[in-house]
Amino acid sequence: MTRHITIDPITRLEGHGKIDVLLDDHGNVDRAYFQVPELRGFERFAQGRPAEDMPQITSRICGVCPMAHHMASTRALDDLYKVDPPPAAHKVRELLYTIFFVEDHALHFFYLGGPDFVVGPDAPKGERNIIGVLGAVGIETGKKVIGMRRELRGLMALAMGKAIHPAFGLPGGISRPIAPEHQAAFIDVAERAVEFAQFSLKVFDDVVLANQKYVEYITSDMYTHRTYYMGMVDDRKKVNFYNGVLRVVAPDGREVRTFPGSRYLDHIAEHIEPWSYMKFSYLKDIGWKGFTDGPGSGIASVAPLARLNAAEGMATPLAQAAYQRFFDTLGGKPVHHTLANHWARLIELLYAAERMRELAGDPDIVSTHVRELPTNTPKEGIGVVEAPRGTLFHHYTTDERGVIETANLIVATQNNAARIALSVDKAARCALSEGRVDDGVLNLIEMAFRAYDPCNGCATHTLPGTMPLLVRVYDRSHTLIQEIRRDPT
Amino acid sequence: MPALDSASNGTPRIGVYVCHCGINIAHTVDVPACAEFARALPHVTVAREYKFMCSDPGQELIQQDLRDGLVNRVVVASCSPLMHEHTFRTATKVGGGNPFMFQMANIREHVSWVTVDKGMATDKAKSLIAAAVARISFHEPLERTRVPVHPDVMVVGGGIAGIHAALTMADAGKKVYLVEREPTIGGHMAKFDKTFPTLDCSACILTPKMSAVRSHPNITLWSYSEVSHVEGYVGNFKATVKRKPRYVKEDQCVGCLDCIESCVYKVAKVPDEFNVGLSMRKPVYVPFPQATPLVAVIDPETCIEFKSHHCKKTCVEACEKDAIDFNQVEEIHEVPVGAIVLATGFKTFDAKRISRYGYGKYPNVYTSLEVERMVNAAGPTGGEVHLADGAKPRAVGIIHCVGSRDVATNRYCSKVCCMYSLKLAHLLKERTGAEVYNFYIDMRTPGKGYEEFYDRLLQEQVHFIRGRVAEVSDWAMDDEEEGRLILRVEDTLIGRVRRIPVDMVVLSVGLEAQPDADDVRRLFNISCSKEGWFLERHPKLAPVSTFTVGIFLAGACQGPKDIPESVAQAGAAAAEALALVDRGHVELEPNTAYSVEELCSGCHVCIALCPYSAIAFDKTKNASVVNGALCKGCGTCVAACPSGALQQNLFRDEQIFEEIKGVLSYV
Amino acid sequence: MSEAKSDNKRFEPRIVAFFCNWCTYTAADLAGTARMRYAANVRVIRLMCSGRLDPQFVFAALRGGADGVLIGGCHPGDCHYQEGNHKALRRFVLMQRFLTTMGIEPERVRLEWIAASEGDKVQRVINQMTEKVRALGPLRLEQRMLLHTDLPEPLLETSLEPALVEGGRV
Amino acid sequence: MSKPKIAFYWCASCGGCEEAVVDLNEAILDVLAAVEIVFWPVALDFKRTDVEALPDGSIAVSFINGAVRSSEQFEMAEILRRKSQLVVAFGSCAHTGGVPGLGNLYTLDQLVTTAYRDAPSLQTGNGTRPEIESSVPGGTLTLPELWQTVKTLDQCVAVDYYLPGCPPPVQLIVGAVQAILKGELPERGSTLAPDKALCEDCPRKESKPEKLTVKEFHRPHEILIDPEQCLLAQGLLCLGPVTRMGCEAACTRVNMPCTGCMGATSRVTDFGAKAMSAVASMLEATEASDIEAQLARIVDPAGTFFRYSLPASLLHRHYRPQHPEEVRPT
Repeated sequence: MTRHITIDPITRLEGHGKIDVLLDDHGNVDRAYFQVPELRGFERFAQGRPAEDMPQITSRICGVCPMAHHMASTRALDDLYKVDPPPAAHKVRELLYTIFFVEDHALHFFYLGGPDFVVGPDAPKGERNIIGVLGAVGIETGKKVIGMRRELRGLMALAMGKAIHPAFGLPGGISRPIAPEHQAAFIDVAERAVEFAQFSLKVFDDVVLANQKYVEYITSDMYTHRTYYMGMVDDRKKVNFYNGVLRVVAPDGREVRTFPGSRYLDHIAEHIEPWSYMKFSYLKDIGWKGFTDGPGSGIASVAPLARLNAAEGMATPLAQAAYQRFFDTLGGKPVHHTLANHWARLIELLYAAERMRELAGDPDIVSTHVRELPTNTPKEGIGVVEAPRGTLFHHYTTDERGVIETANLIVATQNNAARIALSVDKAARCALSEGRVDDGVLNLIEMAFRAYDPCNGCATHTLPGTMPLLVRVYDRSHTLIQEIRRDPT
Repeated sequence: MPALDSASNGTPRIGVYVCHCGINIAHTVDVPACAEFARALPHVTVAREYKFMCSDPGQELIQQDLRDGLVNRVVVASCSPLMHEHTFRTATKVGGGNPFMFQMANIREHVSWVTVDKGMATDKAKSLIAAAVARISFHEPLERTRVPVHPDVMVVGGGIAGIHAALTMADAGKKVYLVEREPTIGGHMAKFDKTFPTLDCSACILTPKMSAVRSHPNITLWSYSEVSHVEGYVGNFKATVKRKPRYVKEDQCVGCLDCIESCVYKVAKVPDEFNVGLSMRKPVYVPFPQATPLVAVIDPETCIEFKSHHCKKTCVEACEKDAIDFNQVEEIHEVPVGAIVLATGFKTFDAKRISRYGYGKYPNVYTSLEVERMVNAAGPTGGEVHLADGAKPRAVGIIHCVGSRDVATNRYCSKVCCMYSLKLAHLLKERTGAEVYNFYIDMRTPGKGYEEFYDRLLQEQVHFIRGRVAEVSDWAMDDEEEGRLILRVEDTLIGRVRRIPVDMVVLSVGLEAQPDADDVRRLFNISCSKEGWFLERHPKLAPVSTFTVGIFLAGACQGPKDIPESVAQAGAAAAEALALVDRGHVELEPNTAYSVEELCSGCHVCIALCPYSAIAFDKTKNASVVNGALCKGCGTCVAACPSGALQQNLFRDEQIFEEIKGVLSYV
Repeated sequence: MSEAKSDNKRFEPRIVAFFCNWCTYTAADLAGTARMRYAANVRVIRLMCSGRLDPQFVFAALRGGADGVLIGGCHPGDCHYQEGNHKALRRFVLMQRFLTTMGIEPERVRLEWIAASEGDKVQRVINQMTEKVRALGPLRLEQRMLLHTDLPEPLLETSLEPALVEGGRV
Repeated sequence: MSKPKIAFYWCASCGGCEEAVVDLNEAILDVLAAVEIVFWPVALDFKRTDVEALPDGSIAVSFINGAVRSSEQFEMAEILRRKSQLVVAFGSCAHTGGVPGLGNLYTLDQLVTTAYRDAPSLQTGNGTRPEIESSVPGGTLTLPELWQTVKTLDQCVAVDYYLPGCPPPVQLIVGAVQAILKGELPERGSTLAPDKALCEDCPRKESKPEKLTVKEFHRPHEILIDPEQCLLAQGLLCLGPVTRMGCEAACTRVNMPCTGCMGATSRVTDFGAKAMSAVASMLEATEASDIEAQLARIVDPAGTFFRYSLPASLLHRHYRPQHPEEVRPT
């Protein structure tokens, strides 16, 4: 008999996702589908808006990573007006961007992804949340996490007006320099951010790596895919979030291409499935070969694990050491284990903190020369940055007044969408058999999903929302024979 | 602000009173149906219909309902608020209500008079009633603010109308500023010889009034002056007057005219404006012997001293009073006045505009005004009427309606031409014995003794030919016509075209608004009719008032008038102005803007918008504040106020929103 | 029952007018005194000055069921309050650009300078506008907002765009 | 007595409002101590069934963020309305439609076409689009139906209070929660923020000229912006005068014009209409041609004045022109 399982939504995830699992007559998984159910159409209603408003408009695509969109958009404006911001402006932007990374990666580890490990995948679901984490790591640690986040976001608000939906990016620079009297605060917080990053890595060591069962999860085939990996690297091929070229490595780890973001259309294409509003990115020249991995498939992955795989190392000492240990532990590059993303994320957290410390101390940070006025007539601009969840592209064309005519946005989770779909399908196949369905099993599938920290809010520029998680098992005559509810989370 | 209610006025009890206005409304609007409709509207406790709401019994209906406590808000559906709003507000007040708990629905001017279809007219009337009812629930009691009125008044224009108005008010003990742009007062009337129909001498009746003005202790006469700016509002205008330099000290000159005698110009070479160019004057001159003030003027355009600075200045030597002052400069006077009477008069039609009558082409074609001067004993010819070559005319043709009743020039009738043409016909015949032909379209002689005058002319054997003259030419067809002017005309009484040879043609030019009437109108912030005449507040009921309270109209600036009418209207204007300033105060409409200070963020958007600088930012209150006395209630600042902190009495946002809902609540 | 109403094929537009007290409202009175006949579709709301006109009033009228809005003020230079009409013009120009963006035909919202003496212009403008709006057809803003999910997209729209069937959802 | 029950829910939002709640930081621990959260999808695993099981009106307050664009969101909003004594519209999207509300400038079909047909990164020739129902081997997959236009929360269910902002400022959230706990709420329908415009709070207020007029409009990228002077006085389109205060002038503090996310004060019906009225009034030009020229420098009235409030505007959405032949009697 045929069964149709719907897992909706996947919990503790920014934005809304939905999984449909089709079982064959024996109750084994025929195919699991990862769906994103909504659309907002930013690309369309961007049309007619003045380009300089895009950093603030597109940040509304996602309130979790507004900074990533704000920054990609601002970079696109630099390119649109062909104006190069003063060095100080670049540094301030990168400083705030690294602060955002520290804050965002921490949020995921402690609030969203973390619970799977810190509290445990098969812990009672009522505890698999931030409060559970606080329970596990102790309220003091919890306060430390919260306090760190508060300070980081305080600095963002100080420099950008608001941490959520900032207002400071302009073509050719930023709206206001950092006041000299504030630099001390940046330096001070940066110092503690580095400690905090190391502390987080230690939590991961103690709670996850020290636990053989978790390590098996991480390395198990259930959570493994051999795909291409893409990430931004600086001129020394080290991971960079704000500025650099895109590097792609093959499943066997060799570099297959390196290109500037402005050439993305030559290398990246999108595929549409009728059953999801999410578009699936893939490597253009290899082409779309369906939901399958390996060197023959154009599916490429982004986000922390992909960035580490795609780079030759980290640009800061402590992060570089952690980077080494990561690959040594997991058997060399590239690492194909999806759950390793959690660890990779913490290594990036450390890098971001260290980079933040470098920039915070830089005298240029308080320079008042933070803007070049655009003089060229705008026509087309492309901006690319690494968002916490992967590579993010903003591409605008405008009329001579700088009013948007077309906008194309490819966001991190879209670049990961195909591999996420693979992971979900595989996890479902392994987790479900003979139609045995329970909450623990469902969470195993969700873990495959959460590891990417996917933000579907971004992915389809969708309106995140939730629907009840409902698992219904029907017989041929479509009469319900089994139902498991789990309501919106 | 109270939304629905204010302490003094419990929940709304609305009385709706629909007026038939005789049949003016009732013949197209189903009045009973409107009352029925109104009765069903929310908060309406009384809905009545009545033949004439503005009549006493009509107003009594309202007052009684108010007294009986049946209603506390009043809606009258009748004519335009510009017509009777005041009437009904007063009625509401008399009935014990607040005059501003009243709203009017204009179902006459805006409905019954402009709509053909009864059904649609009724629907429209209902929606206007619905709007008034919807809005009035949001009215609150208001008080008119009283501001003191400045007792002094100003009259602009020193023609007979201005003179009469000035004298009337001065005699009433008011200080009057009389401003005249010419060097002398007197206007057109001073140019006339006789006046119709009595044929008494113009000068004889005018000059006493002119000297009365000159000598009146309450009148400040500013001749050769113009009003350049007016600001303020009813009771409190501030008028700026520019006094052009006449280069003769007014207080020194005794009018001996020695300066003119002794002018280096032995003969006059400058065309004389007063004699409409029929004679010459010198650079230093007085317009005419009875000029008031009798003070010489030097015309810098033609005076040698001004041109070359090398004049012997014989005039200066001649003047014992040392009155002549070549360095005189323009003076500016700024005076506060409570009311202003405009009596700026008219201009005559430019006969050149109708080329077929040959004015300016044939020397013996004259305008009526030129002939007025010619027949005037004090005129350029000493009352002698002769042709360009000095000969006496044997026949004269007077063409009526030149520049009047003519789609090509002015559609309107200039009203005075028929009568003055008769007068000129009489005078010409008297002075020359010539045959006089009047060419008219219709003879219009209503008025006391006018028709009789017409009869008299008929008996005097003056010829009357009904028909508009086609052309005046010197193209002779026979010896009789040789060397004369031939008028070709269709005599519509006998129905054939005639050629009438004459020696002199008089063009009875019509009256037109002053060329600068439009500037003057803006200066005093009033309106003009299509033809350019100043617009009265109401053609019948407020003929000397304007839409700007405190500005009144006298004489021909409001439309063509003869002397008796101008004088009568001047008296009326004077009376209205006196009534205003004598009261000592005016009550201002309360429809002013106000600031809800606790809502104002101090954005300063409103301040620059106010044309009257009525808004200022008050640092202590930390809000923009409106000065109610300066605010004239345009509401521009209210529309602009970005946080809705500014509102306008009687035009608050919610009141207008309700009115919008109302007009859209179609039946 | 009027002829116009009995003829149910004919669409009678609803037009709300905002006239300034000193020029246009007076002109409308003059048109009345002169018994000039014109279309009954326009309902006049009196403001002291066109400068009082807040674009909110125009939107409220359209939202409330008006098919058109007519604004009347004094000719430039004639404003009883010096330059209220300039301010009205500035607001009007900006508002028109927005309305166009919103797909509302510019002919539906009209600004006219009408002097106190121009009763005939009141007649002409109102007749013209009534015909123009009649030709454009009903606006029916409220119905086309689909504020209530069960409200079907008006036929008017589906006839333009197939995508809009089924209770305003795709 | 038991703690008051609180629910948080997101309809069509970007997640920023959720982050804003997380930004309460330590304070959230106090809130957690004072109330019982019965529902908060993004952070806690409580269930819809739990909510449905509650008696009607048993939730003290539901904070709902995000606009409404699908029937699912509408359903959930209705359930929470039924279960709650108070519903608070949380953030710009629930309050006035928010940035996604700009979608109302286009039809849903246009939004879809642009994303799934016109994007340059799509491989050509593939006519595939997301479908409400699509059959795949072994079954049928469904996607939710989207509404034609973005709705504000109060266009779908009755709303008791509004917490404005994109996202709502933390201090206002704290204030609201405290007001609720102390039972010191203002009149129903109120917006839980000061009822004055932003200028009141703006550090540049003192720099305003007595008579504030604009000779020429500028866009932020066109000029070097003086960090002290009133932005309007510099010709920048700052909407502070129209916008409700409460954000502590976040944007003008960093030298950028206010874009109006807090919405209007209680006396204004249509934010954008009022904004246009104020801005146009400030212009110095009096000649028609100058007026046109200056206003042409405001390149995008819709996006500028209705950035966050198009669905709440009296006009709500884009209307395609009608054609005479479509006219039928009303």
